[in-house]
Amino acid sequence: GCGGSGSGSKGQEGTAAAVSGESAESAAGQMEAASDAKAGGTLKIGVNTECVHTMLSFDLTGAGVDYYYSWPVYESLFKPNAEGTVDPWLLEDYSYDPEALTYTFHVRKGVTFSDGTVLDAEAVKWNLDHYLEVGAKVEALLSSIESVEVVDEYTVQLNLNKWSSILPYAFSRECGYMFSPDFFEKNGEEYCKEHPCGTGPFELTSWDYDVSKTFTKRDDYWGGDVKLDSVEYIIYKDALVSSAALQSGEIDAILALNAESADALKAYGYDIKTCSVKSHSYLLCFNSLNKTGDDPTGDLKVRQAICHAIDTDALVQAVWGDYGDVRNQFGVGTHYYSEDVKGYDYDPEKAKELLAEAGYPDGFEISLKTEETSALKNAATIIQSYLAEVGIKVNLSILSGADANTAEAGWGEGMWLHGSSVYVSVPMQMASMFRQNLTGHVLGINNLLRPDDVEAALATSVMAADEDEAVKTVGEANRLLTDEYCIVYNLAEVATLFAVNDYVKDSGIGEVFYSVADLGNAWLDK
Amino acid sequence: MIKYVGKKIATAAVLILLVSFLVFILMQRLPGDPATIALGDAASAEAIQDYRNSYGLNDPVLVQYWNWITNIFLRWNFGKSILNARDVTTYINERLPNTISIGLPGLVFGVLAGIIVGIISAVKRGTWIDQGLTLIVNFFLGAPRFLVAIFGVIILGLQMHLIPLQGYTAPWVDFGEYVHKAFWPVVVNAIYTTAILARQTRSNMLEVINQDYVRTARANGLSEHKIIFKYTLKNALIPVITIIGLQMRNIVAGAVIIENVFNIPGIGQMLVSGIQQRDYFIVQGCVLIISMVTVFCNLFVDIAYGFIDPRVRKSMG
Amino acid sequence: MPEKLLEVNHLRTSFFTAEGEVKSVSDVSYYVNRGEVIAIVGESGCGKSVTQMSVMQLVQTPPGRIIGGEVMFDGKSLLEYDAKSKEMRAIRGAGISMIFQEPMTSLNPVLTVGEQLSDVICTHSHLSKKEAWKKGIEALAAVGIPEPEARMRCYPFEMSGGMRQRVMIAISVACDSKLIIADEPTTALDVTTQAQVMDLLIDMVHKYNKSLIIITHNLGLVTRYAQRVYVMYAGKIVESGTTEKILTHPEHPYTLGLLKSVPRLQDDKDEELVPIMGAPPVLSKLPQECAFLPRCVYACDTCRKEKCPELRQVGDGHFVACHINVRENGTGAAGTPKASGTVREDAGEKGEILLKIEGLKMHFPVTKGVFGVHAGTVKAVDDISFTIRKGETFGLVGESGCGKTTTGKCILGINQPTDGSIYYKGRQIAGISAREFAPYRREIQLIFQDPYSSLDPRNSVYSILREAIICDGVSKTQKEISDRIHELLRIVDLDPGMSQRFPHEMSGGQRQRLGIARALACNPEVIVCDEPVSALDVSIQAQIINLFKKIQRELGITYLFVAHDLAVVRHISDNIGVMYLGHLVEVTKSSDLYANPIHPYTQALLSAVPITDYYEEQKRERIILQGEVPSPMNMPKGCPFHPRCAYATEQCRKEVPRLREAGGGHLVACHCAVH
Amino acid sequence: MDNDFAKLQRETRKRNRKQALGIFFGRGIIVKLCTVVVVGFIFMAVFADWITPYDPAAQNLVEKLQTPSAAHWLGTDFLGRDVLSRVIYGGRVSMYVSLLSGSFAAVIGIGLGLVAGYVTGMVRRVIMGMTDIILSIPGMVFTLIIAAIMGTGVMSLTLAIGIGMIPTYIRMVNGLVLSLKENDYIVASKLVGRPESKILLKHLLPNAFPSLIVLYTINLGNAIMTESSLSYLGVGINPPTATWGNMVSDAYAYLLQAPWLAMIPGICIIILIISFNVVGDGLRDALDPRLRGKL
Ligand SMILES: Nc1ncnc2c1ncn2[C@@H]1O[C@H](COP(=O)(O)OP(=O)(O)OP(=O)(O)O)[C@@H](O)[C@H]1O
Ligand SMILES: Nc1ncnc2c1ncn2[C@@H]1O[C@H](COP(=O)(O)OP(=O)(O)OP(=O)(O)O)[C@@H](O)[C@H]1O
Ligand SMILES: [Mg+2]
Ligand SMILES: [Mg+2]
Repeated sequence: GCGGSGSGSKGQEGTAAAVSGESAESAAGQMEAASDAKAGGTLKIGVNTECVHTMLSFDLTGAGVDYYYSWPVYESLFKPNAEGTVDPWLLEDYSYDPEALTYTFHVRKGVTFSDGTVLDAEAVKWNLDHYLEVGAKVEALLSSIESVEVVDEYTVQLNLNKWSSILPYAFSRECGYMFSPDFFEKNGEEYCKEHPCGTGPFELTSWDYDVSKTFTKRDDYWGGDVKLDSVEYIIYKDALVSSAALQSGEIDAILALNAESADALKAYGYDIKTCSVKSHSYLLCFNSLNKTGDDPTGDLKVRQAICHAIDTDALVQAVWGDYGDVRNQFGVGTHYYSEDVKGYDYDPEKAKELLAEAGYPDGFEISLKTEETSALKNAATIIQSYLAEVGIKVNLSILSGADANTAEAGWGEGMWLHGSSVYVSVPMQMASMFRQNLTGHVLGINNLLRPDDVEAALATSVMAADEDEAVKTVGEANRLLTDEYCIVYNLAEVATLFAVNDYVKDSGIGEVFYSVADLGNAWLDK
Repeated sequence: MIKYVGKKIATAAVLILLVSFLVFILMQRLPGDPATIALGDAASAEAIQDYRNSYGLNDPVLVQYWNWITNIFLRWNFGKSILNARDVTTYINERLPNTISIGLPGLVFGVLAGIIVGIISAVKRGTWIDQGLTLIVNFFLGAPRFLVAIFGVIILGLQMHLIPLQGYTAPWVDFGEYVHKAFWPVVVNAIYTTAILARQTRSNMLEVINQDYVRTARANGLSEHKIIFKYTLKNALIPVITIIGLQMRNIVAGAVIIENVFNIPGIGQMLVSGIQQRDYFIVQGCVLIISMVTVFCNLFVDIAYGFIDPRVRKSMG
Repeated sequence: MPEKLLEVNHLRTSFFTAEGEVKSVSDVSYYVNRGEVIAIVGESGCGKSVTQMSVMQLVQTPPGRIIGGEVMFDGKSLLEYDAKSKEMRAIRGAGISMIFQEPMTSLNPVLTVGEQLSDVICTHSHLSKKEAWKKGIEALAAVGIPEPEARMRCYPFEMSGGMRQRVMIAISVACDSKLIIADEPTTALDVTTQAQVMDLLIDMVHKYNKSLIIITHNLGLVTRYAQRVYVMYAGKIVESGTTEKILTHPEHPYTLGLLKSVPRLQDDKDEELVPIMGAPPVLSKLPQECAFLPRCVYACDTCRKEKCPELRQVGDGHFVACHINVRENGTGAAGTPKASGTVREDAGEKGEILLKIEGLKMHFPVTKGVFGVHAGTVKAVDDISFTIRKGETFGLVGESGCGKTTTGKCILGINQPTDGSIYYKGRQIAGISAREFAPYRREIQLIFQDPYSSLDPRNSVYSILREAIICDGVSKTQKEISDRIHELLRIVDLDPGMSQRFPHEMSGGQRQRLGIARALACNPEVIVCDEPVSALDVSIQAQIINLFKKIQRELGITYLFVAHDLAVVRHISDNIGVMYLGHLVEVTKSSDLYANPIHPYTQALLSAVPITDYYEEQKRERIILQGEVPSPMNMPKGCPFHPRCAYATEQCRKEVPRLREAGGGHLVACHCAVH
Repeated sequence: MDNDFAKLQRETRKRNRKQALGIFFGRGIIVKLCTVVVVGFIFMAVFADWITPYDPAAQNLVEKLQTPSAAHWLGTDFLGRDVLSRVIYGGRVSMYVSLLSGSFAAVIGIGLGLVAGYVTGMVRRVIMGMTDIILSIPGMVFTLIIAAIMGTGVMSLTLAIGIGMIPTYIRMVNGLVLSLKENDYIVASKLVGRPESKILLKHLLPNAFPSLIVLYTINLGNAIMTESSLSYLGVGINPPTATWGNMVSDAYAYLLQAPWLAMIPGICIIILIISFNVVGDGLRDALDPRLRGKL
């Protein structure tokens, strides 16, 4: 459960509008370009787990795998693009007014749900209202929404109680998935949990728990002819078996590979796709608040020493190979990147000095907990080994499933190696983690320092009137978090890995962002 | 006989009840909160409380147990999965047959192969055939199951294209397909049983083969074939049956690994993820149903005893 | 057709084991004529069974191997066939059949009698399954099994030992073999059943003109049934000849010793038996010289110098392998057959009453099989009373399963009696708690029926005795214990060098003596001796009986001596009680009982005992009991003996007779006996 | 004379010990080999600190996944750690886990089994009832649950595995006691007034020994297997502690690139389990005085 989180930021009117227009055209252009596409066939996709929850969009928890399963059925109001911003998707376009605290959405015409009903303003309002009532992420993302209003048949207006620029980003994920209200009212919630009814190119026709799901194409898809007859998701618990299955042609693509399998497949000549927007970030979190007063990580010098002691380059190379990027702040590779953040270079001598200064010339013992995935486990083992070199003895706990969850929620000492899925918006992500007075199971809620200047910087970035200010304040927040307070240490940003066979064309898998693909256009060249 | 069976069933029922209680208590002792897992990191405290209430997780433990167990025995309702709200009953109904359809042939073939190997090495005792078989048997006693499984997949499946890599089709859906897909999982499952039974059969055969009554049979000029299969094997099998009974509970133990490797939607897979995800009702339900199967199988074994050993049959009346 | 059906020449068989080559059979020659009954006798372990197994090529290989020799059967040379060959299989069963030592274990417990019988018949004929089954029924009928059709469907465990032995005979008769080898056919059976079975076997042999080889250590059987006898010692035939010759004019010192060891019914109580001294040879370390030399009382220089003697003829068909002529020059050394011990006057009225048993009852509820269904009650002991005085021996005899052991166990407090009382030194000890019993624990000891099972296989002689020595709770030093062990071993004539041996490393006789030593270790006043000699061969049996007597003389111990062999009991007891199905049917002085048995059962018992005196045996008239011993679970109404009693009257069928005085302290429980 | 007697005792005792050794090693080359393996592995485990060429946790991220070479006899793993050193240290932990859990289960299980075999009434019913209950839950699942409750340290895993094995001991010992206590030699011991507790220890236990030693060695193997399966299912021992089980399951992901990584500890497991079993059978025979040459 390393769901991402987010909260307010500010989008700029001009940019958003421009982007939206462009993308609507390019979507149409793409469809025409694929004229030599062959129709028919079944795309078989290997995944490693069953849906974490049900397939009812309101219930989705934000686990990566839930998004993969949503590809064929759900579309959201906005869609991430390669630049790291979002375009309208089920909307024709939208506008907003920070002064009046409103967003106006113009719903795309001609979109139907798989039960044949039409997506109109009423449907959007119903969905948003419903989400505001039951959705898991209401607090974190949508708390600024006061009410949703139908203006006309295809226009919806959101009234806010305070300004938030992140709403388009929020609606680019499960919060923005549209579910057929008629279908829901008619069949009830219980039924809908296993029978999604979205606007996507396919509809779920069979669900064999823990084995496979089959999605069959819709003839009335708003985006044009769907080439594939169907898409089948097959679950492989064992990574080796799924690689073997790809090689033998039993499946056409594997989603969310681990780095080891990716390496092996690469060696056999398979193309490993990584999205242009990275999807996971890995953070080493310190118990910087040090409530009990006996955790050495309460000392800034200790935290800095630890950061200096780790050779991040080598670590990232060893754990993720070419699929991971070293990073020292949030938003590397976007326009939020700040030169001012120095980060920590690998310098064990300095680490030792700092430790000595902090009063630990002989090091100390500390715990490091993380979740049971091969990447986190390897990374933690490597950290342990580096810290041993400066005299810090790390006791590792690798926790699985519920243990990890509970441990993270109740994390109270030492360090935590955190893997988090990324939201497209950098300010949204940072604000969701480091602002004061957060509730719920937000990262290190009881353990991380939440200094006032960080709070101020993040608040400003969310309220910022223009992009420059946002960039500046995000940069400042990053500097404070990393250099000044060393609350967390950014290790790496990693793409989700996809292995897709050559003959799978235009699938969009692994192209832009892990939560979206373009299965309506996909076709098989065999 | 009826009295005996009745008594046995009553004991079994009490046993199952006690098992259910033990499992329930064990699950309570597990650290971790299902609500957190179900709702994700970002869930608010209230949401979690609501969730817990809706599943009755905040009731006193004994009340929870009472609700659970009465639901099962009165309505055959095992509750709902905490994670995805599916009926555990449906789950079990879907999956138990799958596990059995892999585990049972595994057990049967394992037993047959084990007995045959045991006979061969007993009859050829001291020769290189015996030594070779003993070595192989010991090898499989020591080889981690998942390694054996995956080596088969890679060598037989990926490289030689003899078996499919994974997957499962129920025999009642398409028998040919089932045979094709279940072959290797069944073999892997059977190997361990084979090894244990071969050891047991060999030593029992050796014990029996020197008995006076075998010598009598030989002295009366009966053929070697008859001596081994009629005058030795039946006697040697009696202690082996106990082992078979004990192996029943391991059908599922094997399933935990095998189902993981071969993507077989069985009860073992469900159990492991259930334990890891703290899906109380899934785990409790699965363990209970498995225990029921085990207890039932042992009942069956007891009766099977009677068919092989007339001394027991007589006393059952 | 040659006269000799089976002729074995220079047969040699060895076992190649870790301790070396065990020469079980070294150069044995013998023959059997058609229609003849011969016997092979010899001490336990001398190679009797292996010889016969070699003939049938049933020796376990490895470790055994037939090294040489020739076996001619009906004109065929058997050793030329492979052990697993078709020819050999055809001989087995059809040509030669074998009845094995233990009927309990020689039948397959999970197959019905009918299956086993018809399997054999099918193998040796061209009959169909159905016909074979029919023939099986006839065979069972022929050996006198009632309701043969029903019995065909029975499993061996549902039959008594005697019936099982009959089934074995039926099998060998059914396959129509020319020669039957009966390997100790009756050791496991009690005297009356033994007599029944042997008579039947001989009948069959005569009726179908078969030949028979009886292997036994019971010389009484030989006397009664065999025409010729071979005496084996240490893998060799040491003497052979007609039964009369061997039994009346033995030439070999071993044969002589064997005969002297046998207790006789006529002997007086205090007559010492003369056992063969020393231990049987170890077959893996046979000396060059005569193997009997170390135990031979006649041994002279020739024996020590010369190689092992060959068989030489000493009379008409009488051969012996001995350098010396025992009859002429061997009278010297241990001489007279009956060296009499100290004769004591009748102990009868002397000492005070030590044990008094009154109305003792022991009923076992029987639960069947593994499932514990109540199936009835075994009245193992049903209302018996007797008294034993200090320093006296009370003998308890009776068929197997009549409740002798159970009586003993009640006295020892191992079983809690259902009813009745046991007074020890005037105090009631029946049914008291373990704690109350504790003070008497040491004083009453038991010698177990089966010495082997009563010795922990993982304890050495030393620790077994040590456990008994420290039992009285008085602390002793290591040296005191060690001294006492040494002394005990000396008393029972065991070599102190054996103190670190384990039970399995000792011979049956040695184990039995160890059991006695353990019983003595606590300085008991009473010892319950439960068939202490039933499992032994005659010479060892003699040693032990002498030992008992010696200990009683020296230490004044009181015995309750349980056995089913009357000759043995007679040799040791002052008073004897005869039990039948949990009832005491006759109690009297030992001399009186043998001279004047009153109860029909006692009479039958006495007459069933085969005796070694050749001429006497020929003259003897025997009472053969009809029918099987009833199961103690459903006892017949009235007198328990009436279904087998020739004199049974209407009264016997209704009324249980009580013990009544029949003159001179002679008690009998019989309605008819008094007249 | 008494001196002689004492001397004789000593000498024959010595002879008995010698014979036991003779029987053990007289069983053929395989027993000798397996003894060497067990002793060798134990030696390796005890002296791991001296004989390993590298620190088992020392990483060299540049030199990862190397094939065997002069510097690294068995190559390096995915974090550049020396496989040979890890195999040696892994053996230490694996054997520690297996010996400790096996012994723990043996001590508790045998104790409870003896009690349940000797007493009647409530105590017996409770013990055997618990045993039946646990024995009707699949062993692996029970251990998995216990492991999940106890957490993932070496110690708690050892305990979890041990607890899972207890019922098998109870069952076996109880059965043995019930049949052994019918033996005459137990009665004989009672007749000379031995207290029950002494009889349990001096007669029942030694006679139950052959079956127990076989069960014990089987369980040693089972413990190693269980540990490895638990690692595969993600409930194993935490890094950097190497065990053969978690080495196999960690290397599992690299099976296609570096099969030897999984094979080496895998083969160690197999060899050790075979050796345990063979040595167990040998011990069983050697400790049985009945096999020491017949008279
Ligand atoms: N399988 C075997 N391995 C080694 N030695 C054996 C084997 N079978 C028999 N012997 C030895 O051969 C010798 C003769 O045994 P055999 O059974 O013929 O004795 P026996 O005269 O029939 O004695 P008993 O009266 O006790 O039946 C014995 O010393 C015995 O120890
Ligand atoms: N514990 C018991 N439970 C049930 N039946 C028993 C028990 N002990 C003895 N019996 C039965 O009591 C009867 C008498 O047995 P007991 O052992 O006293 O006979 P025995 O005269 O010593 O015979 P043997 O000469 O064969 O030793 C037998 O039928 C036996 O089966
Ligand atoms: Mg014999
Ligand atoms: Mg008896």
